[in-house]
Amino acid sequence: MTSGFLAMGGYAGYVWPCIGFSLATLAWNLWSAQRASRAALERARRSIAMADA
Amino acid sequence: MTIGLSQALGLVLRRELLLSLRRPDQLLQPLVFFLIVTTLFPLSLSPELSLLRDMAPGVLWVAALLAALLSLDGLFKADADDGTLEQLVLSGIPLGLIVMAKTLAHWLLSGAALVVISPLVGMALGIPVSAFGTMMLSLALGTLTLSWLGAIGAALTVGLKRGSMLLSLIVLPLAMPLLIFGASATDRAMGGESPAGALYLLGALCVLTTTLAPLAAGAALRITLE
Amino acid sequence: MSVVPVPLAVDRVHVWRGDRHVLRGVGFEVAAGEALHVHGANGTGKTTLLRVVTGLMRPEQGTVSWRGTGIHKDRAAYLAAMTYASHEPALKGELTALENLRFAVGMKRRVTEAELGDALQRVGVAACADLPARVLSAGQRRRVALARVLALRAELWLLDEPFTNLDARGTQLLTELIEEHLAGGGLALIVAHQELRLAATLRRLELAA
Amino acid sequence: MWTWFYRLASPPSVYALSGRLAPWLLAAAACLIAFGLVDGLAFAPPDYQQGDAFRIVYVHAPSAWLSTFAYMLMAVAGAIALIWRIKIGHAVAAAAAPIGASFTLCTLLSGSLWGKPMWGTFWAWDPRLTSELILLFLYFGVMSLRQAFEDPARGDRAAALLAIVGVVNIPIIKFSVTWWNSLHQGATVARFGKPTMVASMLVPLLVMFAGFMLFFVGVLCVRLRAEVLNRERLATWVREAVAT
Repeated sequence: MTSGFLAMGGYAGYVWPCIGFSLATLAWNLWSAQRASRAALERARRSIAMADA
Repeated sequence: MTIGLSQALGLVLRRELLLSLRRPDQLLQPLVFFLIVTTLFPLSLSPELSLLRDMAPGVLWVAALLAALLSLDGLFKADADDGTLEQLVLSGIPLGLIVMAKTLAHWLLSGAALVVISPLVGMALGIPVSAFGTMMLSLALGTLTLSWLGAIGAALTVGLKRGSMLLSLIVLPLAMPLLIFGASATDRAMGGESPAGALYLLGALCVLTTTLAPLAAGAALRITLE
Repeated sequence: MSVVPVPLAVDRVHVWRGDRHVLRGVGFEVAAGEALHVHGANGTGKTTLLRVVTGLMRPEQGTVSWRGTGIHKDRAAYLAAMTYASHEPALKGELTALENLRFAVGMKRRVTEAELGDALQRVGVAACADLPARVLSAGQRRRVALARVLALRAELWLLDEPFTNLDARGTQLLTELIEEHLAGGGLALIVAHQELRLAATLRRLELAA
Repeated sequence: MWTWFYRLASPPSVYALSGRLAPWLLAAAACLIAFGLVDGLAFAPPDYQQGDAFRIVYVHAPSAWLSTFAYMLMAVAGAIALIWRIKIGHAVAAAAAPIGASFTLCTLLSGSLWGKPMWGTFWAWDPRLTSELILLFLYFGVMSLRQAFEDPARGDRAAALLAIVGVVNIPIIKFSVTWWNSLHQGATVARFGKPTMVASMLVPLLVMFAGFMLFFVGVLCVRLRAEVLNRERLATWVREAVAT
C-alpha cells in the first residue's frame, strides 16, 4: 500500500516537493521568528546595560 | 492662510512651471531616455518592422513608463534639499493641494511631452498611423495615473539617500494595471478593434488615483518631513 | 478678569531619536514683546525643539499651544501667525531674489510688489533683486530670507541660527529688526550659539547635553 | 470602554500575552497540520480529473489564503497605528510582513509545481500565480521601505502608509491580471479552479486552513515580542521582562 501512496498516482514528483516546500516555509518561519526574538532580547539587554553605564 | 485654495493651487503650479522652464535641459532628459529605450528593442529583437509591430505597444508603453518614473524621482527632492518644501508645508496650503499642483506641473512637462513625441516612436516601431489617436490618449491617461502613483512613492522616499531605486520598486507593481490596460488599448486599436473597454478602465484608474493620491502623498510628506 | 493665555506655551515636550532622549520634558512660555534665546552645545536638540514648535515634528509627549489651543488642533490659525526661518535660507537657486520672495510670501498672504520691494530695501539687498539666488553670497541669501520674515508680518518669529553668515552690519540690522518686531508686540524664539544683545526682554533657555 | 482596549494594547501586556499564547497556538497548529496532511494525502479520494496531483491543494490553498490575509492584517494594523497612534499596530505590521511574504513565495512554488502537469512548464503566466507574484513585489516594497529609514518610528509610519496604498491596489491588480489573461489566452487553458469537493476531501482542507491560521498567529506572537522589544527598548517595563 505504501508504494502506491508514495507514487501519488504518478504525480509523486510534484506532490512531495510541494509538501516539502510548505514544511520548509513553516520551519523557516519558526526558526527566523525565534532568531528575531533572541536578537531583540540581546539588543534590549545591551542598550539597558549601556544606559546604566 | 488668507489666500483662496484656487489661488494657492495656481501659485504653486506657476512656481513649478517657472522652475522647470528655467532648466530646459532637465525637461529633455525623459524624452531622450524614452527614445533611447525604444531604440534598444529593434537592436535586440530585429529590424523587421513586421516583427516589431507585434511588440510595439508593449515596447512603447514600457519605455514611456520608465521614462516618466525616472523623472518623478526628483518631484520633492529638490525642494526638500533646499528647505523650501518645509516652507510650502508651513504655508498653511493643504498638503494634498501642494502635491496636486506639483504633480500636475510635473505631468504637463514630462508625461504630456512623452505623449507629444510618441507618434515618432510609434512610427519607428511600425505602429499604423490609424492607431496613433488611441495610443496618445491611452498614454496621456497612463502617464497621468503613473504621475499620481509616483507622487506617493516620491513623497515616501524623499528623505532617503538611495531613494530612486526604492521609488521604482514601490511604484512599478502599482503601475502594472495601467500598463495592462494601456498596452492592450493600443494593441486593439492597431488590430482595428475598438479599444473602448481598455480606455474606460484606464480612465477609471486615472480618476481613482487623481482623487486618492494627493491625500496619500500629503500624508506621506507629513511622515517623511518629521 | 479672565486670564489671557500666554501666546506661546510649550509644556513638558519629550522627543526620542532612536535611542537618544533628545528633548527631556522641555517647557517654557513666551509672552508678547518677549524673545527666548535657546542655546546649548551642538546636538542638544535646539533645532529639534524648533521643529516641534513649528509643528513639523510631533513630540512623543508634551504639547505646544498658541493662545491656549494646541497648534495641531487649529493648524490654520497657528500657521497664519508664525513664520519659520530654517538654518539654511530656503531659496530656489534658479529663481531671482524677488521671485523667491513673491512665491514665499504670496503663499501665506496677499502681498503687493511695493511691499516686496520695501522688504528687500530694508534688508539691503534691493540691488540684487533680479539676480538668481544661486549667484548671491551666503550673507545676501540670509538677508533675502530675513526679507521674507519681514514681509510676512507674522506675530511669532521662529529663527534657527539667523546670525550665521551675517557681517557686523548685518548682525546690527537683524538685531534692530528683532527689536522693532518685539516693540510692536511680536514674539520670537531664536536658536543661536552666539550671545545676543537685545534692548528688549530676552530670556534664555539652556538645553543640557 | 476604550481604556480596556488601550490597556490591552499597551506594550507590556501584549508582550506578556503573546509570550503565553505562542506555545499553545503552535502546538495546536502542529496537531491540526499533521492530521490534515495525513488525512489529505492518504485517506481523501483522488480528484476524478487531476488524480492525486490535486492533493497539492491541501498546502497551496491555505498558504495562498494566508499570503493575502497577512497583507490585509499588515495594512489594517498599520492604519490603526497611523490613525489612532497606537504604537503596537506598527509592531504587528512589522511582524506580519515577513510571514506573509514567506507564504506568498510558498504559494508561488506550490502553484507552479501544481501547474506543471497541466501546462507542461512551471510558469505559464496563469492569472492567479501572476497576481501572487505581484503581491510578493508589494511585500518586498513595504519591507524594504520600513528598513530604509534610520529612525524606526518613521520607517513604521511610511511602511504603514504604503501598505494601505497597496491593499487598495490588490483587488485592482487581481482584476486587471484576470482581465488581461482572458484577453489573450481566452478559455483554452484548463482553469484549475476549485474542483468539486466531496465531503471527505473537504474535511482535511478545512483542517489545514485552521492549522495554517493557528500557525500564522503563533509565529506572529513570537515575532511580535521581538518587534515590541525593538521599539520599547528603553521603556522601564523592559528591564524586568528582559532580566528573567
